[in-house]
Amino acid sequence: MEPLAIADKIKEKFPDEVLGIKEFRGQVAVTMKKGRMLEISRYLHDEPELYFDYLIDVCGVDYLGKKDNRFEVVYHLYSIKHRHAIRIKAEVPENDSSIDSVMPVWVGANWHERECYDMYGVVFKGHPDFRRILMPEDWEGHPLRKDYPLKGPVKEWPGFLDVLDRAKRFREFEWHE
Amino acid sequence: MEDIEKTFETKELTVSMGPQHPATHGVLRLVLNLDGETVVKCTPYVGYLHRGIEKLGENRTYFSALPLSDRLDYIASMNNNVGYVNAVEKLFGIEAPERAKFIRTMVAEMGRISSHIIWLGTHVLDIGATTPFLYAFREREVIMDLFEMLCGARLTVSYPRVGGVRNDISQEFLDRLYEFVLDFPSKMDDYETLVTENRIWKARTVGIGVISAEEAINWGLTGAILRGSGVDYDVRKYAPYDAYDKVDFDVPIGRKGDCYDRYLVKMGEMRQANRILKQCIEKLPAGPVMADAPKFTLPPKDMVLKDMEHLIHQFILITKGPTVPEGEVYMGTEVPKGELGFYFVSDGTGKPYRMRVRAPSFIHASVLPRLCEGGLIADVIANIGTIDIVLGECDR
Amino acid sequence: MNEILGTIIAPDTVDILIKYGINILIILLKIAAVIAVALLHVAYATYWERKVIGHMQVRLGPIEVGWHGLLQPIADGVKLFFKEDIIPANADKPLFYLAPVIFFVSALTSLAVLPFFEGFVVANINIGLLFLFAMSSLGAYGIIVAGWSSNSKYAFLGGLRSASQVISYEIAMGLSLVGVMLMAGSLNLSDIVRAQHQYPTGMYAIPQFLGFFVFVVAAFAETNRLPFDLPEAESELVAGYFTEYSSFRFAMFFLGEYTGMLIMSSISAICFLGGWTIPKFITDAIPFLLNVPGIVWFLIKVYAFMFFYYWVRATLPRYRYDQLMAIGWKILIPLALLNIVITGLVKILVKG
Amino acid sequence: MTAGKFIRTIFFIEILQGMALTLRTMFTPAVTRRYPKVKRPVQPGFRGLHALAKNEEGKMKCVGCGLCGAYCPSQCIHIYTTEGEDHNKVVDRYEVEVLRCVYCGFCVEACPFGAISLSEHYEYSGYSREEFYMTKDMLLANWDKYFTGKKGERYYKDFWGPKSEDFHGYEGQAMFKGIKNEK
Repeated sequence: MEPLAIADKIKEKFPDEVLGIKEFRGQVAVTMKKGRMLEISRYLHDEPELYFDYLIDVCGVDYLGKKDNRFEVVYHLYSIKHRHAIRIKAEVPENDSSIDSVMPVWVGANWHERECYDMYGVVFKGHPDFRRILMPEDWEGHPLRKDYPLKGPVKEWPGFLDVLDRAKRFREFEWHE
Repeated sequence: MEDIEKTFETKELTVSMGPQHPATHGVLRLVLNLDGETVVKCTPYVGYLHRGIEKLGENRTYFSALPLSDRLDYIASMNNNVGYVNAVEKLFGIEAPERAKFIRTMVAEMGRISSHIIWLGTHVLDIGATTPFLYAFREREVIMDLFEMLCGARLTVSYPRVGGVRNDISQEFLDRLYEFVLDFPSKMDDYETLVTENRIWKARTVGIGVISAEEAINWGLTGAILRGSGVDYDVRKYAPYDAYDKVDFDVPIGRKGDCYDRYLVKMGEMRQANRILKQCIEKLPAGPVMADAPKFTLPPKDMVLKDMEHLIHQFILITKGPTVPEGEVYMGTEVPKGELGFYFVSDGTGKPYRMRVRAPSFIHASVLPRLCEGGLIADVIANIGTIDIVLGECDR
Repeated sequence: MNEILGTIIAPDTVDILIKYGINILIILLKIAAVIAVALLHVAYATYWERKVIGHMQVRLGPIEVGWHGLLQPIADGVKLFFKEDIIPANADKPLFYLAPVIFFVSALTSLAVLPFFEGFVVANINIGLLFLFAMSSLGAYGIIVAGWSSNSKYAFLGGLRSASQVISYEIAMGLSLVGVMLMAGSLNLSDIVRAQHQYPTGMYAIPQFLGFFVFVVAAFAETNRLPFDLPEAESELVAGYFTEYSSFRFAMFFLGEYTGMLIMSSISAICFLGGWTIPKFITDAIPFLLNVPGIVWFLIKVYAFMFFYYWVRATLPRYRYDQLMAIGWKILIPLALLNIVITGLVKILVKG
Repeated sequence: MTAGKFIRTIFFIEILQGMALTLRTMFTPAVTRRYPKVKRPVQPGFRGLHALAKNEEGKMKCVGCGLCGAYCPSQCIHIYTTEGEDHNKVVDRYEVEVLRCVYCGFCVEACPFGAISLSEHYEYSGYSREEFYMTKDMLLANWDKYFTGKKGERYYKDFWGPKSEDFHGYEGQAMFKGIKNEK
């Protein structure tokens, strides 16, 4: 199916959810409300004409100061059977930054969602193993947010201070007592 | 039996495998809960190599961010470069000239061979055979030398450019590459003699880490793992980029989805890559290697000081970056590990507003618990080897 | 001397004492010679292994220290003995000290019963073969204790693997040698060699091919060599039971392991390949070979077997733990039993 | 199991084939390069240690435009300029943090004058980080060290224009010409 036809089909099915459809370089993005994301993804996966069995990627984008809803969670979908692709974007406001996890539909979303949380602080409801993935568990802040400084926070991470401290102690350590 | 179980209390043994471990290929850490030798639970921990490449990319121009892609999958940096420039070209709406496309295809397949060779060597080394590892490095050395001849660096090449390639190839490079291409199948036969039919190898890999086709797709696996399960999905065939639609090649497919099938698929891919290389050399057309798109590519060096317009372009493109139309683009390319995708959101400036790297190793590492649980410790090693992850790409 | 001693104790006793004294002195000299020569061989076995495997893997192997790296084993030894001896903080220290000693001593003790050439054996005992089994089983204690006392999970797993592996393959190896015992009618190793010399083919490897096969496989497993090197499977368990060892304690494990290889090669040379003799039909054809000393033939056989060890290591991958056990119990032991039955039947039929 | 397969299994045919291969390899020459003794010649255009080019009069070519610093992906080039007599730009300091450099060669591409170049030198070591903070003088000294003589000149020339120098004709381009000893 042509990408625009797919977008129309989605709009037909969920007229209230679709906020906009945009085409650029032959790729179509459908912007959604975040509320019924799980339902939509189940539809996209199960509808035989669409059959998006392969979730390429889930990622977040931070539109700080550019859009009303600060975050967007972007899903790239592909159907290996029909060889067509679509991009679904769910808008997530900053004050209620939670969205349904699509793990019941695509297991592969597992680490992508964890990473999205790690990097942007978007919470995925219903994720079975929800914690940080790339950053240390006790890290403060979400590094890919636009207001996060490029060279890292001023405050050192406690884990690093701990390592420094231990290195200092071991320097004084006598190996043969 | 029950009495015995009541008398002796058994406990699971928790072993932290990695980040420093000979078989975890970098800094992957697996926490294994063992019941005897059986793995009950396997939890991967990643992020030890997290360098924030996405954040760095958002703070550099589209041109300057290219060397960052070298550092994703540092074993096949050429393929990452090709993926990166293809995505950026798609965003810019420009196209590389024919000759550059062929050269890119050529070097990408060289990168594929060199990456698969390392995969073969380390995978077999993990299973215990040391010799194929060194044979494999003998051939990799040839490719590394060729890369050096091509662009002056062996590992982090940064060779392709947005709109073409950095420099034209030399005749010596082409001749030596062709010699390598003619010679390589016999080297492949050597590896296969040592490994493919070996009963110990088969005992270690047949039926290990089985994943069905539906499940593999659902997990989002790509590359040899997906094809080993019998799914005919290859970005080079499905959405051809560069010159892949002009060369003739097959996509090897497995059947059972176990370690052995994945091994066979990768070996087949190496032979196919060799075939593509041969065709690329023979069909290589004449012509420019950089696109004629002055707004998006650096002007030719010798014109910069002669021509005012070129000088202005040089300054603007380097300091501010190109003026990119607003929009967003996802472009996937087939790298040795799977599908490497770049997703760019452009806000009209010379720097990407969002640069997302869809790294195959990241997804492949997430499937490890699914493959390992219920098996033995030795199977964990076989599985890590077969999914062929590079932590630089996984952690970004 | 006799007179002076004779005034203190009876002259007969003096004679006896001197006789025993000389005997003990000879034995001590033999022991010294065997240990010195064996350890030198072990050191150069490592050099040879690295060289052979290096060339099989299109590299050079050791080449920098001395002419073609000939002094490499000595440099390694010096390095190992001068390295810092690190003991993990939570290790069980007495056992940690003891483990390499057990392993090394049990390996060296086995050398006592090996006849290197006609008449040269430190202890010519009647149960030579049994003694060898006993000693190699004792070596397993060294491994288990090392794995346990290191207080490390990798070492512990390696120790456990090794214990079960050595015990299982001990049985297969013992059974594989029963055929030899039946044919030779003795457990004394020198007698086995002599009996072999009388036999038409001159080597038991030919009539006992089944036993020889089982023995070779079991020997690989006993010495923890590829394809059965699971206790120290590098990619799984880092270094297995000696992960935590360093310095000369590590060197003792290392030497013990290579001594074990030397012993296994010697047993195969003695029990299956005719020891210091060569088959009669060869010497009949080329009488000149009778002048070659027996030790040369013995060493040639031992080194051929060692080369086989290296060769296999350069070629094969590693088995998995459960597969290893399955091979031991389901293939090797039945094969060895079959061999015993066939050997016994043939012997009864031929004699009867 | 067919008979052939059975025979292969009990006689270890595939293992024997492998062992034959390793034995055969034992008698082929090793491919090892004994590195500190035998050095591999680097290919022309190798991206090694930085050098600042001098012109024929022995003066630094750099005019301090700062393009290299702006283009550098690892941002390891620092240039400080002041206004000299008759309003010329004077490069006071030109510094490269070599330990941060990723040797992508982008600075060479950015420079309109060919003032910065990467040499063939790749073995450098030192005891402190300061030794690898290359100042202007050190970079100019590198030029004298690695770019003098015929080889250096040719190397510089090859490397200077990594882009296609000539847009007008493609006669000299590398093409497949067939190979004599095709198997």
